[in-house]
Amino acid sequence: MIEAMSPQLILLAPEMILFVAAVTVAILGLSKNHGIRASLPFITCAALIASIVAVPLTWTNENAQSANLLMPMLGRFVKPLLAGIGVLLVLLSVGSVDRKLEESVARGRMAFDAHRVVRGEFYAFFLLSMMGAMLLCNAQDLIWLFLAIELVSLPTYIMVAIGGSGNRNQEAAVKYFFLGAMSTAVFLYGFALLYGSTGSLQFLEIRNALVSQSEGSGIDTLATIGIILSLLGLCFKITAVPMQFYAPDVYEGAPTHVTAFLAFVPKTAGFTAMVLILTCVGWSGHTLIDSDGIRIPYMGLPTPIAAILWMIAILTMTLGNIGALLQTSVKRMLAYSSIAHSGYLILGLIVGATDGVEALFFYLLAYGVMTTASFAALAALERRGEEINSFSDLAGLRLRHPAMAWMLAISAASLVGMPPFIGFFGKIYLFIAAFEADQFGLVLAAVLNSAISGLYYLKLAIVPLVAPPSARSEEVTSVPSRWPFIAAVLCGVGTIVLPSIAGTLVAAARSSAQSSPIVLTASESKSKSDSKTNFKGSSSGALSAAPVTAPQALPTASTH
Amino acid sequence: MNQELSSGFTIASSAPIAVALAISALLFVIGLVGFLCRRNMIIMFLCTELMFQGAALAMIAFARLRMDVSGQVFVIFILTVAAAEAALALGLVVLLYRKRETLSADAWSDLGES
Amino acid sequence: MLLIWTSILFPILAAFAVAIGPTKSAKWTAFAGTLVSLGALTLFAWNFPAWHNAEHFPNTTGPSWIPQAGITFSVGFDTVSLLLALLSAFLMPLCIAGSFSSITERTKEYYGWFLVLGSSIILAFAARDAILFYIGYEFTLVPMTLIIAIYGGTERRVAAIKMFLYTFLGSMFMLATLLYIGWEHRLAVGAWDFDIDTLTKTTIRLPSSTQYWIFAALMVGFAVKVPLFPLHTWLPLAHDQAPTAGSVILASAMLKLGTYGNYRFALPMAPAGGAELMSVVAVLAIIAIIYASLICWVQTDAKKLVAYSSVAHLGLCMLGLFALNPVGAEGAVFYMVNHGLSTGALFLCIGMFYERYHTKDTDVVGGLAKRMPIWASFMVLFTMASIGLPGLNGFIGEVLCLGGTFISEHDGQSGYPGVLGPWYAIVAGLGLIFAAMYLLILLGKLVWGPLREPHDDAAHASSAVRLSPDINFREIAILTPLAIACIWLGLQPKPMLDAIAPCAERMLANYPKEVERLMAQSAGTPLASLNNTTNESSSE
Amino acid sequence: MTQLTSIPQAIIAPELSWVGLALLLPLLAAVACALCCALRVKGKAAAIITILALAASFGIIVKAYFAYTGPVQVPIFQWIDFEWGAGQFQSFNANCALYIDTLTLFWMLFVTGLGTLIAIYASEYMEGYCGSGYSRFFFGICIFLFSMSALVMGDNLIMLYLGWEGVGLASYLLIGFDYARPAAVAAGKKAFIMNRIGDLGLALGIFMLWANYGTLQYSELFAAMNKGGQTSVDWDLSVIPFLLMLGAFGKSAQIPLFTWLPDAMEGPTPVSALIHAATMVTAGVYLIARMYPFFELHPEALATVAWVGGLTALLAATIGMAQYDIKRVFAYSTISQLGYMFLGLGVGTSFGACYHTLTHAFFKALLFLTAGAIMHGFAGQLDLRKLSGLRHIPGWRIVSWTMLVGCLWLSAFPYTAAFFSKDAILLQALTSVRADFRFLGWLGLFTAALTAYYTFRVWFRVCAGPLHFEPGAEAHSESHDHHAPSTHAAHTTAPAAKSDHSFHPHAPRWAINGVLLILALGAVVVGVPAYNQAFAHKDNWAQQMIAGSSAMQGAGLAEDHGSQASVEHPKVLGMDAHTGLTIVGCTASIGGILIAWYFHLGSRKSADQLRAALLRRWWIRWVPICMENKWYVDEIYHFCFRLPMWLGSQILYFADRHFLDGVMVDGLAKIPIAVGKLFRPLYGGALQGYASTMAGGIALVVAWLSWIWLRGFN
Repeated sequence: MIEAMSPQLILLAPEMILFVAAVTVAILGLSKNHGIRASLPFITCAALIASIVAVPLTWTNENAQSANLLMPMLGRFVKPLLAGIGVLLVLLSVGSVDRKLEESVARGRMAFDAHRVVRGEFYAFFLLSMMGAMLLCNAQDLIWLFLAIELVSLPTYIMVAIGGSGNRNQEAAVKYFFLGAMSTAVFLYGFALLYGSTGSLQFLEIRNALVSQSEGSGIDTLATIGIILSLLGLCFKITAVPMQFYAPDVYEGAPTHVTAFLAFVPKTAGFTAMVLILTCVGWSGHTLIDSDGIRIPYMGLPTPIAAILWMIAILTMTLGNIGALLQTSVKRMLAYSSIAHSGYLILGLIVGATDGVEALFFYLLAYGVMTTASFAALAALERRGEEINSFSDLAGLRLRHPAMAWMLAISAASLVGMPPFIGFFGKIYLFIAAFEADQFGLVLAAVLNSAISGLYYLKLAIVPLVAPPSARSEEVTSVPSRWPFIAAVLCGVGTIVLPSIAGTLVAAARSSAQSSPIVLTASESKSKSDSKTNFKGSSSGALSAAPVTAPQALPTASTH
Repeated sequence: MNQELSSGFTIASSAPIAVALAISALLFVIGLVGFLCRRNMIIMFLCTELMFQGAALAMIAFARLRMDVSGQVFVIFILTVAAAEAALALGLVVLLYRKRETLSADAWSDLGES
Repeated sequence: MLLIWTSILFPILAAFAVAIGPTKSAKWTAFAGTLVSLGALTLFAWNFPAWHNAEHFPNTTGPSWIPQAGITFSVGFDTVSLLLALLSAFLMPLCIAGSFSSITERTKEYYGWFLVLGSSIILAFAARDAILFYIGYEFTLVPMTLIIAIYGGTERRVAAIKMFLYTFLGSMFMLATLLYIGWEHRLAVGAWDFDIDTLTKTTIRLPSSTQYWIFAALMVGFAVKVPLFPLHTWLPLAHDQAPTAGSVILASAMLKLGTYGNYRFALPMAPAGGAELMSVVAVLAIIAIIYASLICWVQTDAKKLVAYSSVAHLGLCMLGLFALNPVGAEGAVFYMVNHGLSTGALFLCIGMFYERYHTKDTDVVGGLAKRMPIWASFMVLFTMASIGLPGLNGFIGEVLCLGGTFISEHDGQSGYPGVLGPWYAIVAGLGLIFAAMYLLILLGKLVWGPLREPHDDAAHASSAVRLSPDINFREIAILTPLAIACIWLGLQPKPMLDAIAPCAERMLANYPKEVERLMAQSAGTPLASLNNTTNESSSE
Repeated sequence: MTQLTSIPQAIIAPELSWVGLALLLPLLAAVACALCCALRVKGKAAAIITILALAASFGIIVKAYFAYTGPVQVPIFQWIDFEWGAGQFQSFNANCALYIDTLTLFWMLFVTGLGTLIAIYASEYMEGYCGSGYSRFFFGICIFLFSMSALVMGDNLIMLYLGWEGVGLASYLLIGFDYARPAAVAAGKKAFIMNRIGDLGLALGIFMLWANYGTLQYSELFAAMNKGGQTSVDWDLSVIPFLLMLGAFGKSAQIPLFTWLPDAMEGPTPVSALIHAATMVTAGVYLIARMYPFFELHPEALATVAWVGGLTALLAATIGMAQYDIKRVFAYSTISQLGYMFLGLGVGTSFGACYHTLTHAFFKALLFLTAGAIMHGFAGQLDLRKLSGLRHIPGWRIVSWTMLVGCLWLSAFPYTAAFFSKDAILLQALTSVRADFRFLGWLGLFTAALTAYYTFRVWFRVCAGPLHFEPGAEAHSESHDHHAPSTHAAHTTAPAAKSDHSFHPHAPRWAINGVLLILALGAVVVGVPAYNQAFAHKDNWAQQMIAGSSAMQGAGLAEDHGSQASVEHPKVLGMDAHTGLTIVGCTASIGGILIAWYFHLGSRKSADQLRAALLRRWWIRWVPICMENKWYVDEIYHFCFRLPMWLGSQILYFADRHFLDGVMVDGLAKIPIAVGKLFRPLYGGALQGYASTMAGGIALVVAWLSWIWLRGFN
């Protein structure tokens, strides 16, 4: 049955699994039986693991070829990454969704009332949002991109609202929702302008149109504004400078396991979307095969887009790091740190082509593991039923919860870029990519910023390990369920062990970063109408000519 | 009316598309300004809807210009997503109203750095 | 190759064993761990083939770690790095034995972190891949910060945080430069490769302006670790607050990472830039000598005094390195080893009397010769060693460093013209007088003179472990190997000097040409004649 | 440049390595003493070991003297030895090897000889410390002798430097022997630091030599000089003699760096006798004698040496006249006699200087040991106002008469050995071609008179005159823990009581008396070569010894002058040089003695009256005051060097802590936080606040884009 389905559909197998799981989880959430309700997170995990397994099975080369995607191997790396971290994020949330209701039902104080139970919906939305992020990788056109992004963000608004108890969640939800809606409108408008100037919604056609424009007198202004607006809209997702103000409040307000989710999944989705859009515009590293088969180097991002991205990167890094210095609340500080890390990641975007994107994905992997480690350590602890928030709660944590204290220290060390941990290798590889594109200024800024980040990450490491226990930290107890503890330990071990397989991870990231070569047939500049027809033929032909999956040798030394 | 679109897009020559674009930009800006100024959360949501419509109008204008149906398909999807968001927004607003008995967005500002 | 990896990884295994094992046996497992690591290294050194040539052994590149970035697991020693690794491996068991009585709570963590520190230091010395060196170099910070922050003195946390951030900023500069060098190599050859020798070969060919910046940035990165003059303020605080064993390892092994970094990276990789900047950096080294010696003179706290003295001593060591001739370079490397031995021993002695009197202030406690004669004799020996009394190890390092600076004039006939000159050596020589002054004042207060003991004997009695008034057998067993090493190196430096000689000459291979070019530039002779010499540079 | 008579070339003679034993034995003895100290040996084992070792090394040196054929280089083991190129300037070798020539033997003879004698003396003198410091003392003595022999016998300048610092360490350890007394510790520290300043001069001189000649071995250096020493004009060659001079003056306590020697008297007397009178302080003279040819590198070098020597002699003599402590007087007299030796070297007669060193070593050691005996017997009493008429006490006659012999020799009484050695120096000075040397000669004569005066001031005060004495401080303090009660009369009397019957000074036993007699005999014997030359007209043994070595170049000068003298018969006061000088010398010393007899034996109260009279007259008041306060040299050093440096380092320490660390480092860390506070209000918490900032950001970007578009357009 699988061969019958067209290649595009086969590639969507993981999403299908998640969707089915979402529906089942939503329904099971209403069952009276406590056991089933308790098992919901594990069903979600099972679905995610199934989707991880599905990817290598379905995402074979031929499918990728025939799927006519802009970045054929993108999903092969991003989807398992999302699902893998997703499993850890689910483990974080075990036992904390609907906790008060479940406890009162368990103690018999309240009869089970299907209307009030939220856990089922929470995990359903979790899976839906994850599905949205995965869909993004298969995007072929702007509509698909828009729908996937909305599918990622809408469930998150709800998860923030229903994830925990207390009015701080609602405030975070309202802020997140409204600002999210505004940013959606912005990038929608961007898409509209882009469509206007290039005349098509298909990525490949947009790319060809933009490339032919750039061959001529450069990308016209409408397209530039369109791209910039869509990038700014997506900056909301990745908490980059103009749009990052919501992050501290939402990360602090939302329950810790939801914050962990927000810190990773929307960010990955945002970056994947930006990669897709910028691939349309075309980086310097793209392989251009003109009519008689000669590779000509493409001169890269038009200056206004590159300049704005450059500004966004510098400002995000600096504001993120500087903002974090003043915080007394741990979650707020981690929010700023995730802003800072987005700044480093934009570096990968600017470098572009295969090196930048590859470094971006590898750093995303590293970032995902270490941020989830720190949030997991926080999620595994609580003080009088509420979440850990201020540093004084963590003072002298080593005495009562040594494992969690060490996990915090390890994640802090990895976040700051201390060598043996994965964070260091992420940063190193990012800097190497930046050097490939002669971005010395950016590397210097990143180096300076990670030195500044040392100030607050050291506080995060030293306070639990060395500071004497304070009155508040005496009352810190571990969360009833031990799964967050296991997730934290898993992430901690991950940051230490992953570097040993860094080589294979980088290779996987490299293959996913390949974008299909731009083919400029002689007839390209002729009228728009007939380009659509011969385009199909030529592109598929060209594709077979330059087998995408062959691990490409490093791009020829770009002109320096 | 199928003008050849030279690579350089000149606004002046094709009046109707310019008018449509101007209106959509206007819509977008009005939505944005309304979103910033009005305190009431429902009005704020309506303003975001307005911004969506602005984008949709621009999309339709370009579809018309390009004689390409995919623009309109996109608009349909925009509407559906706007509807989804409306449902979600109102659910959220009701939840907030029950908590704070007010619809003003300023009630919700105790997070953040004083 | 296996022996190297055992000496690096075994302490980490021992650290796990300590973490898992019972508290009581923690110290002995740690001790055994360090002994095994030392044994592996000495076995490796025993049949080390490259004692008399400048080659690395084993010079095969190891398994690749991140092939795309050219980072490999290649380890190998040349004589200089082997000597320094042996020094740190030699001091590790002594430190652990030294802290048996001083560390009473959280002992498992302490020994665990100590073992990790030891292994990362040896990794830094053994690394032949720039990034692997950086990993070893950088990771020493984490255990050191924790050791100081947990087991240190009163304001230990401030000292630990300052040390971490200061060194972290410095090493970040260094990382950026290493990557830039890798990038220049990538431009020249086409692929990323971080092997130190290949990087050196490409950086030599770079234009002198780029080399200028590379040298400056590397120098800043390493100057923080070797505390050169303006960047040294973290060291006295760290030493003052660190536990005894911590400050021994900090003084004798970690500071050597900075000087070794200069020896391995800054000097050989940027000869053109180096030649220009050499006089500036030498002036800094001299200021360090005079400045730190003067400050030592007014110190009352014994540990701070020895800390500032190591700033002065390493200033002289760096001066020897900047003399750009074999005498200076060999003297500098010899000085690194000696400084590790004598200053490490001094810290151990101070630690021993601190354990008994719980104060480091020489105004309060003094005249211990009466109470602790054996300790006093060791103290006198090690002070004389660090003053540089002939017959002990300090002297030879000092003589060679000063001698090197002396003959490193432009028109020196030693075949290695340099940028310094007799006046640099004369001013640095003043440091010798001050060295005698402040160390003797320390000796005069601590050892000689009437017996002064802190009157609050309660502190004396309360120390958990009742220590005999004079140093007991364990402490003597710690100090005797150091004393023997000091005397042996003082009387028989020849084998070590011969071992260092080829490496020093190889490191300085490009400098004579660069200095002549610099002189020609400054003298305004047309560069054309010299240009052809630079591009067909000597490729080893 | 006077034509250099070539210095005989040393031949490598490994078979003479048994001479190395003279170097090795003291080291082994030192290790043995250290073991005794560690094992807390109670008895006098350490003394016996040391005496045997020193006697054996003396025997070896004597055997070497008889087996001596010519200058010999004996390699023992390779110490610092490496080269990086073939060229002359491309190697640095300083191996542990010996350079034996007549100068070395001349020096080693009296060093080991005196060392043995003084070790015997010390074995009894230090009985009091038997339990607690005895072996540590002899450890110091052995270290000293090892370093001294390394210094003298060393084959290259680095071995000399090793010995140089070694003797500095030994003097530091021995001065600060009684470490309970802070004064002793401070004196030890002062000695070491002053020496260290001198050592810096020496070290720089050595480096200069190495930089210019490429080698540090005497044989090669002299070979270079034989080929015609370059007295080039460029500064780094001509500065070498001055640097070596600085080292010599530091060690031999000359003008700039002499204040440490009087304070070094805090150490036990055998130390003062051996180290600070006979052997260590002569190291400076040895250095200049050994490196004599290099002092030709600068025309004025030798003149400076002469001037410094002459002025020091005068200064020290003036201070010596006004001291009341016997050991201080002898310390200043040592400085003054050393001044003479440097004068001799400066004016060109290295033979005169070396011979005077020999004679001085004997009689000064004798004087110190007698002072030590007095101090030992009278419980630490050394003030010459409180001791009188010692020779009348039974058992003290040997001490008094040997002291008389010492004083006669010191004041250069006619036809004593010292008279001839001082005469050789003054003859050379008075008959020299240069006017300033002649002036220095007359200055030396005047100082000789002063010397005679203050020497016999001590003798007449202490030994002659009515019998009266007061015990020193140690008798009345409770028995020192390190002074075994047995040696002192236990009964205590009020310190002020003048009655002498209550305190019986215990006379020195055979060890001290025996050594004193031998030394007195030695002082006489040492004069024999001079008597041969003066009366039997055979040439002087010492002159031959010096002539056969690198100091030869100096001796050559003497003959030239001698020959010139015979040609022009330079007149001294109109008479022939030799006779003239003898007459003047006799008048000076006898005159000094008579004046001392009048003031300190004839009418003692007239001395006090004279002093009071001088103090009354304002224009002469400063003379006695300055003399008694040692011309305030210590205070000057304190204010010119020590105080400003101490203040400077306090300021530096403050700056390091607060400016460099506080402002720079912490300030740097505070910048990001300050900037962070700047952006803080943006995160106020209001939803619309965030929305407006975001919208502002977007508007900014779009505005910038359209601005570019417009600019691009027109």
